[in-house]
Amino acid sequence: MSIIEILFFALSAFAVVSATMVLISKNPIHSVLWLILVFFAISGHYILLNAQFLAIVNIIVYAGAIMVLFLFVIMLMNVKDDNEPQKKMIIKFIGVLSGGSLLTLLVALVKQTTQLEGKQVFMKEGTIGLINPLGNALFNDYVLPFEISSVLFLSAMVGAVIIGKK
Amino acid sequence: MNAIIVSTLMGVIMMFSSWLTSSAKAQRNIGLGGMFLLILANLAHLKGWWVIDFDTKGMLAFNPIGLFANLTLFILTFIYLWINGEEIEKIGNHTADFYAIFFFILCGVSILTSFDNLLMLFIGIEILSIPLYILTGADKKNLLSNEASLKYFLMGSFSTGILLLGIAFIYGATGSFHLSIPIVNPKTQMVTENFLMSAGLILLFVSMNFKVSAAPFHFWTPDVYDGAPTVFTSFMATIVKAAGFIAFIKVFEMQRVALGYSWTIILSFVIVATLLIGNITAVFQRSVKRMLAYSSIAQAGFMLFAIYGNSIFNTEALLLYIVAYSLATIGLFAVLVKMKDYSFESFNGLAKKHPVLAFLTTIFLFSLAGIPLTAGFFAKFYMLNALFTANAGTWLLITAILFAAVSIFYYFRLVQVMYFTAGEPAINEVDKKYELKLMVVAIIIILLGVFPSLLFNYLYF
Amino acid sequence: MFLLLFLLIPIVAAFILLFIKNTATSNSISIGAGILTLIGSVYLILSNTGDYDASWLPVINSRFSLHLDGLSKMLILLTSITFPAIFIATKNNDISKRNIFLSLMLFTQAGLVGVFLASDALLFYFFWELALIPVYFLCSIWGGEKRVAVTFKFFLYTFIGSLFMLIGIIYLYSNTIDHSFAIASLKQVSISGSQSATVFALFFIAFAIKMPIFPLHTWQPDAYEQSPTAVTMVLSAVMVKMGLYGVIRWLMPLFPAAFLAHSNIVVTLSVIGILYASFIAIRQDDVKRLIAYSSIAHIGLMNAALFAHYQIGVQGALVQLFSHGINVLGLWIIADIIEQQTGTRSMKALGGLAKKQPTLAILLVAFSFANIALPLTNAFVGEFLMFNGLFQFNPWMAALAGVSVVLAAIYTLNMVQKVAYGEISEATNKMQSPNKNAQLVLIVLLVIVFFTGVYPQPLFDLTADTLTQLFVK
Amino acid sequence: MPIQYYIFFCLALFSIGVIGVLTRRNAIIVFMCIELMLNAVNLLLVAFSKMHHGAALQLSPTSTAGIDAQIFVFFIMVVAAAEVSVGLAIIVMMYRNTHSTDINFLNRLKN
Amino acid sequence: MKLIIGFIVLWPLIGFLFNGLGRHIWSKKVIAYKATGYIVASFIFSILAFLNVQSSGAVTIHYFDFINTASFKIPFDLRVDALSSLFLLVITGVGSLIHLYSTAYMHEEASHHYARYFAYLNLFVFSMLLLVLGDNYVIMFIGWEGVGLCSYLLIGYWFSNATYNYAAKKAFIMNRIGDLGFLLAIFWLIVKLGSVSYGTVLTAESLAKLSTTDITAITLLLFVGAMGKSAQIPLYTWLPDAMAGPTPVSALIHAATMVTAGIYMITRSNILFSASEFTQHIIAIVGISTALLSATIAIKQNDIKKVLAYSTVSQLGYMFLGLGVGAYSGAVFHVITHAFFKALLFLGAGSVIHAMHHEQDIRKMGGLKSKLPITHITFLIGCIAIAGVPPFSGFFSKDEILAAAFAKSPIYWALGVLGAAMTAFYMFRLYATTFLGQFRGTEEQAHHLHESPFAMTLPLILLAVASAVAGAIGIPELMGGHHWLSHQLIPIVGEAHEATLTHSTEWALMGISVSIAVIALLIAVNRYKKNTDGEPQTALGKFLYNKWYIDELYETAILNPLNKFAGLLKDVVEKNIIDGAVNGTGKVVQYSARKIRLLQSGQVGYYILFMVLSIIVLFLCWFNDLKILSFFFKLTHKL
Repeated sequence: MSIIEILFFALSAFAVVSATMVLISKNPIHSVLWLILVFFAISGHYILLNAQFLAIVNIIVYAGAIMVLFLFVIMLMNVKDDNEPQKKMIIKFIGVLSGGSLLTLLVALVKQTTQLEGKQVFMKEGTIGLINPLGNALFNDYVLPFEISSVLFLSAMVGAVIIGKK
Repeated sequence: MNAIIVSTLMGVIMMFSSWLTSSAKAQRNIGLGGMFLLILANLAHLKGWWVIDFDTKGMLAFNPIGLFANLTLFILTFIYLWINGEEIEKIGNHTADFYAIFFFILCGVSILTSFDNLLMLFIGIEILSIPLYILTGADKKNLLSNEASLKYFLMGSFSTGILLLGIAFIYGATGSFHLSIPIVNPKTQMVTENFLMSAGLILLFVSMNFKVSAAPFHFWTPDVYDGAPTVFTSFMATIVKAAGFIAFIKVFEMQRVALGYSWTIILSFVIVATLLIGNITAVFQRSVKRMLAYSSIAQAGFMLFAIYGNSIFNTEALLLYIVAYSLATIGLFAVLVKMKDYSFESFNGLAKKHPVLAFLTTIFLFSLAGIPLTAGFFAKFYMLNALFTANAGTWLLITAILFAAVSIFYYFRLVQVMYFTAGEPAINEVDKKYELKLMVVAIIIILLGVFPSLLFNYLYF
Repeated sequence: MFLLLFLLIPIVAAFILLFIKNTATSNSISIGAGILTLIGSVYLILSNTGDYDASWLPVINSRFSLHLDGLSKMLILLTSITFPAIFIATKNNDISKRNIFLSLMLFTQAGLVGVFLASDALLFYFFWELALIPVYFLCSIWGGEKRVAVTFKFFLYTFIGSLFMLIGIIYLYSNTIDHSFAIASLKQVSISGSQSATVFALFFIAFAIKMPIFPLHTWQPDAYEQSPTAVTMVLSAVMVKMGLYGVIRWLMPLFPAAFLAHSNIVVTLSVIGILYASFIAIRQDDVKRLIAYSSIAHIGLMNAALFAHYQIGVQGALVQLFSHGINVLGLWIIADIIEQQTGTRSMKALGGLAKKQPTLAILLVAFSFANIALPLTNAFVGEFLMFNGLFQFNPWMAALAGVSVVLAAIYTLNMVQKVAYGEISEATNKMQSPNKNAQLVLIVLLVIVFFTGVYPQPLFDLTADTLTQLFVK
Repeated sequence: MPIQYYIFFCLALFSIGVIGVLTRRNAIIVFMCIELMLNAVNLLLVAFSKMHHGAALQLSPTSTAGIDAQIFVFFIMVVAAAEVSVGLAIIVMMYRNTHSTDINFLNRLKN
Repeated sequence: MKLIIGFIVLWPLIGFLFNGLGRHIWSKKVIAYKATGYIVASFIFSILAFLNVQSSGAVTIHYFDFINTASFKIPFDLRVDALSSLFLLVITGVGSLIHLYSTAYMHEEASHHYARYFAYLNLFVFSMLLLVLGDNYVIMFIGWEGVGLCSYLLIGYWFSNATYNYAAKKAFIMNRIGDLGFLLAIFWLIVKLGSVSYGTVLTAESLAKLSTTDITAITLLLFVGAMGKSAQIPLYTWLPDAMAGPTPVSALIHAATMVTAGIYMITRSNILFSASEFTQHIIAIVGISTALLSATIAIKQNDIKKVLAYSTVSQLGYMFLGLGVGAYSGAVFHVITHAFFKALLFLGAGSVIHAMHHEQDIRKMGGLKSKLPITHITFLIGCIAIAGVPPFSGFFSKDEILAAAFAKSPIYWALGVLGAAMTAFYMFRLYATTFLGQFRGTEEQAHHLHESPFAMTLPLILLAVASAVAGAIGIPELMGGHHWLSHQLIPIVGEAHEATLTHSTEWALMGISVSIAVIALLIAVNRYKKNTDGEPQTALGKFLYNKWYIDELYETAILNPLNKFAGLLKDVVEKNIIDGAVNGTGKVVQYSARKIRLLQSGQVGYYILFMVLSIIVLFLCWFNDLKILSFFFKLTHKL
């Protein structure tokens, strides 16, 4: 059992656990914190996969920006853990059931996929995850989507203005 | 390329136009001018007069049909803005921003008509959706509007998640975001099945169905269409939906082969479900607006026929259907906007008070119902024909026409209310100019209803 | 080219009428248009005009092609007799927005003529619907108190039928070699037996609903009862003929095999329908419903004769298409006068017409006897031949259908007795001066009835070519 | 490390997200769960990219195959950011009017 | 010749048009003259035609093609031969007399009704002539239905009276039932022989083409037609009711001419009938039973016209007996003689009624002998003639039939004689109660009693003479005559064959029948000379008085059930089942609409749940596609 595998399983377990905590914790703020932990775990995976850039961006964007935003909003609404009413048990059950069955279905699929057998993920070596090649790719091949995503931001901005303005 | 660039620029200009002038009228005129420019630019690209040459590195691929789709959608948008200009201004004081958003959406549209890479599909869809969440919620003080936008947002982003999972699977199977034509095994005449690929495609299929509001992924449609400000509903139900369909057909006209036979089943399932839910539920609505929402679902069921086969004919059929359906819907919503409330009762005796308006409404309804002499008839006809060329089972056709018959129920209910029920219509004053605009739409519908080839002659340049 | 006139005259007149508020002028315009087409159709029969063909939808290769043969000529003549007759007879009925009413009627006329001329399947379907839609409005706006629901039922019923036909058309179209809707190339289509049976069924349902054939008939009595009589005249004099025309022009040539294969079922259905309708007619108290049911019986007989598919019977049906139109038109006009002047249609309330308005009573009796196919009236010729064909197909069927001859006598004479004879009822007493226009029309019709009854040869000669086309092996 | 492991792990995260969406009533939490789904996809994409990259390296040591997936992940983050900004704006607007973020509260529009 | 025959038919038609269209224009005088004149004209032409036949045999003349299609043709031909020329004479002759009679009898009618009456009468003669002259069954059928129409119109001539209308309707419908049989027979002929012309149908070779079943079926169907027209069991009940019409009408249509159409038709197609033993038996049985049944009924009737009506039915029965036993010429002979004396009797009755101010109940008459001498004498002659007392005409014709019947089977003969006896009885009961004894009517009736005008008495006298001497045309050999009539009819019916009987037997039969008849009439005369029978006491009496309750039987056994059935169809089947199914579909749609829309619960959670579930469903669909697919393909191939 190599160190990588240990790390992998540890991170995965950690991620899954904290993801579950996101669901089951009553207090929204706790959920947010748990989610941030999930993101850290995922970043860990990125590092394992030697996708350093993404790891950083994930920390910065998600854990740093997005989640903070969430926190702000939640706090601004000061949603207490008590004042969030719960769904009926049966609904929850059905939800879990269907989610689980979706999972099993997809897993079964993947298991049956002959093409994936013996495919290995190329851990910790490989340079594509570093900033330099990514930058090249982004500004050569992917410059168009890069530009166009600005449109997305513009519209989001306008939207935020429309919605947010009193 | 022209369309994308011009629309983006126009969007930006509109954003700032509220600094240049505060008069909504001026902003609207700028917007209309921009639309005109956009149409011209796209036409230039279509005819090859003047093309901004840009190496998209295989992100986009422009083909005549896509450009023609652009053209039609732009023209529809132009008509839409031309008719609903004043109404848009009545919602908040964001005219310029709304126009900006329209242009951004059109940018998304022109991406969706020409994407050649799943990344672009994803971005295009997002550019299309995110502004819509905003438009839906544009009527900030109105709880229904809020509710609609929140519902739309949650479900929309959920379907985005599904879409991404699908794309991930496809990537896992093929190692590229470029949708290549699946390799058919010459012996079995079938694609060697890759479950990962198929799963990805199905997930993609699901999210596309969500975008075009096909059952059983339609649930957002009635609520959102109902809650959103009526003007924007009309835009969502027509241009956006159409763009979704074009993307849909672009993805699957090649990839369906990868799914083998099961493709037929899955699609039939969706088609029947859509026709059933759309038509049956529309029968028993109190609000015309909601009825139209369901009818738009039903119409989507018909449009899905185009996905069934993969002949060039289908795309044409789809385009004709889009035009017919969008024109009629824009017209109907334009009438609806003028009503004080959207219940059927409010249309009582409209024929007495506004004969012309009632007559136009009747034409729109006939077109939706697919009565001959209106564009809707040929739209349906071409769709059925497309289904035949894809040699689908007769049972599917018969189901289709039975539901078409059901649709008569609710479309004619409105006609009956307008013509045969006495009463005072709850309608705001409608000026001649407005009626004239609608009449133009009606005339186009009739014209296409007698000579649908008018539209198609442009496809064979 | 000349054929286009029959479409253009009514349409143009209809458009003009939309802008004319004055009742008198709109009357004269409509009548003028009607007479014009009548003259035209007479000329059409005497001369031999060719077909008309123009490009329509190049994309799907559907052409605007009109084909003219004896049958079309006869039915166009019938149409062009019917409409002016109606316009003149119902001239003085008080109808709100008369100009709109008339223009819709003229649109219907155009649609009907189109149906009888079109030789391109898609065009046929087009006119088929075009004829239906104005009627929807006519009935729902100017009809009786249950009009909206009833008319909607009628519309939906026929519309579903025609949708089935549309499927059939597309089915054939997609199997044609040269991808065309022309009847000629549809004939070439080669599809398996079961398929052709399906398509046959698709077409037949449309026609059966239109005729109507038992058990698809329930829209008809209600529609006849509820719609304004002028429209009812169109419906039963000409419109039901669309179904039979469809059978002759499309069903017979396109699916010869399936046609014969199903003749047993269809004939049985028709005969059941004949008896069924006749029995119900016996118990009717409402004049209009009575005529409606009797018309179902007659149509059923024609359909049976067509599907029995013996030359003699088909010949009879061809003639009967015309004769039945004339007779039933006469009956409706009389029924209309009575309703207009007495304000009731219930036979219980009527009576003594012969005392109050002898002329009308005589006309009523005459048309009633034409309705029960008394010899030397036009209906006799047709029914005689049709029964003949049916008898060759299956004597028992003929015998069963023949019972309707007696039943027809029963209900028709019931009507005559209750309406015309007996003492003057107070409803009848309300009648004022006889309606001269209507009586003039009726007399003209009566002349046609007896002329074609005594000397039907012209009709035979007219439809000879159609018959030979149908039975050429 | 076999790819299946990654796939299963990501699918697990994804499904947890789905379950969250299905079971929670607080709009914000629901939205967070959606974000969780997106992250699962991200990780899956990266895993795939590394898989393909590894396969490509066998053939040519200089290949950059699989980089597009990482770019894609980058774009997903971009879009997610935009979505969050809009989404939170909408939720806030909602909260302004109803003083609640309970999605079960959204039932004026129905049937 | 073409013109002559054409005009025989055309004159009455012209008369019809003239009176029908000009009914408001002309004065009664003009109408009367014209109407009668046209018939007389056609009578004269008929004589010409008759003479022509005598001199140069039968002629068939083609006028135009009634129906001429690719598959077959029906020419409009008229044929004058021995048979039709005889009928021509009877129809036009009796017809013109009755027209003459009517001019006076109907004189109280308003002028346009007067015109209407004569128009109908002329139309009737027209159709009757068409029936007789037609050269094929279709034209016969045209006339056949035409006379039915006229009888309908004339029975319901006083249209404001509901019961009269009912009688008219009954007559027409019962005739229609018969006509249906006739029609089917025609179709059968067309199918088998491809033609309906006598020239081709009634020949040995076409007979050879037909199987026995064909012949039996055809003849039976034809006989059904005859039943309707000639009022045989079971379709006879209309005739007594038909007396609702004016008396001359009863005389012309319901005694002399129309009702004999059946006999004409069967005689005309005797070749077919002779070929089918079975049918002949049926005819004979039906004929004789009708004769007896109606005779018994006639005994107890008190309405003068009803008695005559039932006697007509009974006499028709005799004729059919004759046909059944193959004595065609005898039947025709009886038709002719019967035409004379029955017309005479009816007209006599008419003049009585006319004198009694439309009183028809014989119990209120009596002792009219002195008041109405001419009527009385002529009526008496009529009675004697019908009773079959030599040497009056009835004797010869009836006797010929009876002889033939005996030759066939003695039972027929015995029953026939019984019937003859009854005939004699009820006729003289009628005579006695009407003319003998003393007057039982009201005072003012008695006061107004007077002999009818000349226009009415003249026909009586002429007919009386005719019925007295008409027997001359058929005096059998054994009386030294040479039976002119049967020689006449040889071209139609072939050699008459009652030569099977020896002269002695014939004499014996004759003697028996005559004596029985005479006895019967004597009994009747002195029983009813003084008194009349009031309401019948005996059960049998009631039974007969109520006409064997046949009408009631039909009412309960046929009419009511049919009515109920129709009602069932109208109110249950149509409303609930068929239309119910149609509306049901609509209801189903609306119901499911109401249910399905609840799916749209408004809860995002549910929506997303549904989405997830349907994703799973899609995956499942796709997993085992092959199963589902095969199912769908089956479906597809079915359709």
